[in-house]
Amino acid sequence: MGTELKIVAFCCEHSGSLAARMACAGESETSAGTEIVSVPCSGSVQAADILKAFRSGADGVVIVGCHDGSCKHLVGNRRVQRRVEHLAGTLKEIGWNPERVAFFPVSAVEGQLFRDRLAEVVDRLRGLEAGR
Amino acid sequence: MNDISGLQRVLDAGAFAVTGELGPPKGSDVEVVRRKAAHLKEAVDAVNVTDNQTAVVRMSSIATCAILREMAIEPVMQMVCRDRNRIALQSDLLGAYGLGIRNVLCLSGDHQRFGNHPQAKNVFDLDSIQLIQTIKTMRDESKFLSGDELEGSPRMFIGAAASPFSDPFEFRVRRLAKKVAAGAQFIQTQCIYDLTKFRTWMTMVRDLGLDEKTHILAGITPLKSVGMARYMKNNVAGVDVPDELIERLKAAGKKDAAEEGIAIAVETIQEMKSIDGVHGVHVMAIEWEERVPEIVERAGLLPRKRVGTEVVAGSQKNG
Amino acid sequence: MIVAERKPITEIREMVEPHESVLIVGCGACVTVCMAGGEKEAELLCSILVLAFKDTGKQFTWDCVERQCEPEFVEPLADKIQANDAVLSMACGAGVQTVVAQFPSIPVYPALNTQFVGRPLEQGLWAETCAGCGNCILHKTGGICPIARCSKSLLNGPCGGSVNGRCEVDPENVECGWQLIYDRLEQAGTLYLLDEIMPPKDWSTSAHGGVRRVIREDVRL
Amino acid sequence: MGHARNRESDGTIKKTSMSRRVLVVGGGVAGIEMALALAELRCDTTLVEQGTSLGGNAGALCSLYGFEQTPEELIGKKVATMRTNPGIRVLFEAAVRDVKGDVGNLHVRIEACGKVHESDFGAIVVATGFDLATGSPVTSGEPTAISCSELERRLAQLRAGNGRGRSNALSVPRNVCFVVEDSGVDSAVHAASALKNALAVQKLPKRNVFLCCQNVNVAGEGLEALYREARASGVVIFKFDGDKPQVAAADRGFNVTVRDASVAANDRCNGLMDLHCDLLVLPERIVPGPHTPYLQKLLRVDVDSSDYFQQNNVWLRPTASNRKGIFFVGGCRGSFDVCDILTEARATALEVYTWIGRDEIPVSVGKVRVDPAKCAVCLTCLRSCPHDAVEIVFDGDIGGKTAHIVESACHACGICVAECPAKAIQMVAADDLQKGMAIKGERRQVEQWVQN
Repeated sequence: MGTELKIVAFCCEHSGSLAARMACAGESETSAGTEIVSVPCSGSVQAADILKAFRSGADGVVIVGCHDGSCKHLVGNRRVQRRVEHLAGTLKEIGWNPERVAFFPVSAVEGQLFRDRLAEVVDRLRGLEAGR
Repeated sequence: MNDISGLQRVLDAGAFAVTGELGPPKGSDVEVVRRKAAHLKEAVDAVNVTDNQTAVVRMSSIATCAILREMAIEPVMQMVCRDRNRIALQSDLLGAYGLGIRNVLCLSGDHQRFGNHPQAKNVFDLDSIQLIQTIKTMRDESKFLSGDELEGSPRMFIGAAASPFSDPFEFRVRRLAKKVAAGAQFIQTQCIYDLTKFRTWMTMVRDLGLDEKTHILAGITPLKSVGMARYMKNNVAGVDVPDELIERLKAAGKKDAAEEGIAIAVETIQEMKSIDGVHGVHVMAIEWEERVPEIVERAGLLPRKRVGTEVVAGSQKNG
Repeated sequence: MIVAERKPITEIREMVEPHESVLIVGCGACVTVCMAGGEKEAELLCSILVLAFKDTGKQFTWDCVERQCEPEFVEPLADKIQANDAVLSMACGAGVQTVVAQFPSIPVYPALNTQFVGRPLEQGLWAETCAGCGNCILHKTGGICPIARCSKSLLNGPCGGSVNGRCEVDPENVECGWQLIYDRLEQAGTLYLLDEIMPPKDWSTSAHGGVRRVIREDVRL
Repeated sequence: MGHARNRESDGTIKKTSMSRRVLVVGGGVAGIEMALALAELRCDTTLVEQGTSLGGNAGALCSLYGFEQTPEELIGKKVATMRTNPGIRVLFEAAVRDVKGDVGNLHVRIEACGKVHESDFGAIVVATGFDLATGSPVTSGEPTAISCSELERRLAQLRAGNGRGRSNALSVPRNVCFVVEDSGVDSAVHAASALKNALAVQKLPKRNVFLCCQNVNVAGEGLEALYREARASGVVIFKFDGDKPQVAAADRGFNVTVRDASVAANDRCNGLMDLHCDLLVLPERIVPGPHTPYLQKLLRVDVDSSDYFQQNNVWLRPTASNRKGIFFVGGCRGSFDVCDILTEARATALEVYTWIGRDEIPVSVGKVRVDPAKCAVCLTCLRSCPHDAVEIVFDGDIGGKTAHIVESACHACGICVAECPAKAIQMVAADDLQKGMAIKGERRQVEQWVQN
């Protein structure tokens, strides 16, 4: 394992944040190096927020929202996925790997899923780091 | 040099006209023109020369027409509005007349998106109807579009195109009426495969009395294969190939599909002869000019007679 | 309104490459509404360029003015602009040139491609609806402009490329303008308007007539 | 319309008046029950019905699974009670044309028999029901299969004519076969309908009834008993798996070939059964009501992937929508049987009563703020707000129009903040607290989000 990667996770307070809390309850190492930022809805995360995270040194940014059809604000998770896709394209344009930003859905009780998906992202980013 | 168009003489004499089509080469090889033209020479009354069709750059229509004149073939010069403004159109028209070209077919022109220079800036200063009107004014009133007097007016036989099966269907005949009112003396239609629908359209044409004001030449394009039939049906706007024709080509098998296509073209021409108001056919055998004499012959339209070659210069008869 | 779109980052990158400090200037008018160059986009582009030129020491900052096509709105930025090596304007072409006119010694680059005068068909989809020909004929064509909405700007009805209400140039995305005109006039019972031949258009009032100006003597100071 | 502007961001609770009137949209069994329950709770209720009579889908049936009474009796009784209740106003041939206004005071324009009625309502209950779509015919030409509704009509006629006469015997002939394919979420309702009707036909003299089904969903209360009763009274039930029964038109009827899975498994044979029937019955598909898209747009609510209201989103309690004061009951949310709908309507009535019984609506003030000086009035927020909490108003300070957050409707989700191209909308709480809150065992401030 190389140097620790810094991940910023913008989490919907109705799903991602609670799942994250669950994931962290057992062991704190899993998410070491992961900054969890709770937001009122994944749809409130702007491209600018994600870029700010990168500017302050994040290696990867994940947005964690509700499953499709379960957004408390109906469309927030769908909106942010569009935004993430678009931003990934822009990152590609500046020569970054678009996989540095990703969206994944969890429900409030899926702590394990949160951990697994986050681990996948970290693994992918490790691969990228090696290639850089 | 005759002052009157040979094609006009054929049509005005009431004969069933046959015209052919020639696509100029994508280069300066004049032999290509001569070879294609030689196939058509004895089979048709006039040869239509395309003007950078589908917006692919080719030898200019005006120059190719001049080459046909050298071969004693009556040319029909196509003029599209896509590439020239009113200054160039009028200028080229005068030049064409000076070179002995007597027939002009006015078209809007395919959009450059379909061609080999999609980055080009299009012009469309005039549309086809305005071009017809402009040429008519030059001929009949001896005036430019600007109102300035001409020194010698071009006695052009003016043609236009009609796409009977494009949309809105009900407007197609009205648009034809506009072209006729603007001065179109002959009309070449888009390729016809659906005879039932074409008959309906011709009824609408006759109802407006347009068949008496203009000469309608039905477009005939022999199908070479099932693939071509499908392509025409699905990709060419305003062309509808009925399924039973596609079935006929399929039934003929891969080897004989081309022959079946020729047979269909022959039958279609024969049908056309029986439709009231159709004054001829325009055979567009795309890269298949060598088969035109056979088609025309089998349709019972050979030999072509040269009508009134000794018409005195100055005797004018405009439709 | 004027509809614009941001240039590809690679192109913007090449433009600003030679400069050490660049001020990105957004515009609060049309390009904010069409989401190409408002405050949000200016901030975003700034962040993207910071990341793109990470560890090069280049400085990127951003600001936004009310309407970049008016010198009075640009003026307050004078100090900021002068303190930078170059300006990256996120306004339409008119806005870019206002900044250019005001700051002769500073290179000003366009970050947007100005597209057309149009309107939103839905959120995130804009379409050209006016060609700015300087001689409006909408009253004759059922309120639908054949110059902007027919691919060939025909004035006397649809060409043969009109099928099922779509334009053959791009059937998936573009409606046949003439079909729209036809339907509209048919509904109004004024189809006879189409029987009249519309004469060649006087294009001298359009961009083809040379650089245009509008002068209102009564409001001049 | 004046707007109280709260510039303070103190998270206080704002007092808003509340209209005590309730609007019920749709005069089917859900709407009727809703109106009755509300009237019992002494709520002033208006019911709008698009047609000229009440009863909806259930009213067209000839029997109701789970009820002794016929629908006619059941609904007739309820309608009679409604008539005598002065608290209920019914508008026929009516449609909701416009919904405006604030939470607690939704201003609704109703068109009924050409007349326009405008009132403020504290709550709107949508009970527009589902629709029945007849499937495409299994065989071309004659004879054709009939739907369950058609069968019910014929059974009703039979009952009216005491089951005698030649035409009656023809309308429900001797051998009747039902084919019920698995229909996912609607299967319980389909199974109830098929079992109920199969039993009804079986009870007629000298009838043979076959029921071919993919999955008898007996999940509903009493369905298991119904299934047993049908079997016991002589209905022959075949259960097929993947292979759909083959239906072919035959001499005055149909030949149905069905592969019974259990027969195939037990007897080690192919399990193929050939049946002949005189009449083939196929249940209709249940689909969202025809007005769903219209109401969705008008009320600015979401529909699920199968185009019903409310279903599947865990955040929407069964009948309370994301818009405060707007509720959905009955078939407009999916396929439910009449028992469930009546229970649901009663429960929702209580919820509505509680809602309009408030003197004040808790509204956190100033969570989301628009800077009118920055607002380009581009309408992006208006279009993208999922809660219809944005309006365009005149702002005296800037002397022009600006977007304005309707605080009572706002859920502070921050979507408009993210969408605004002029950065004119700020989440006050987010800037100060929320976005800076990190959870990871302990809560701590992440400075960089607030800075820059």
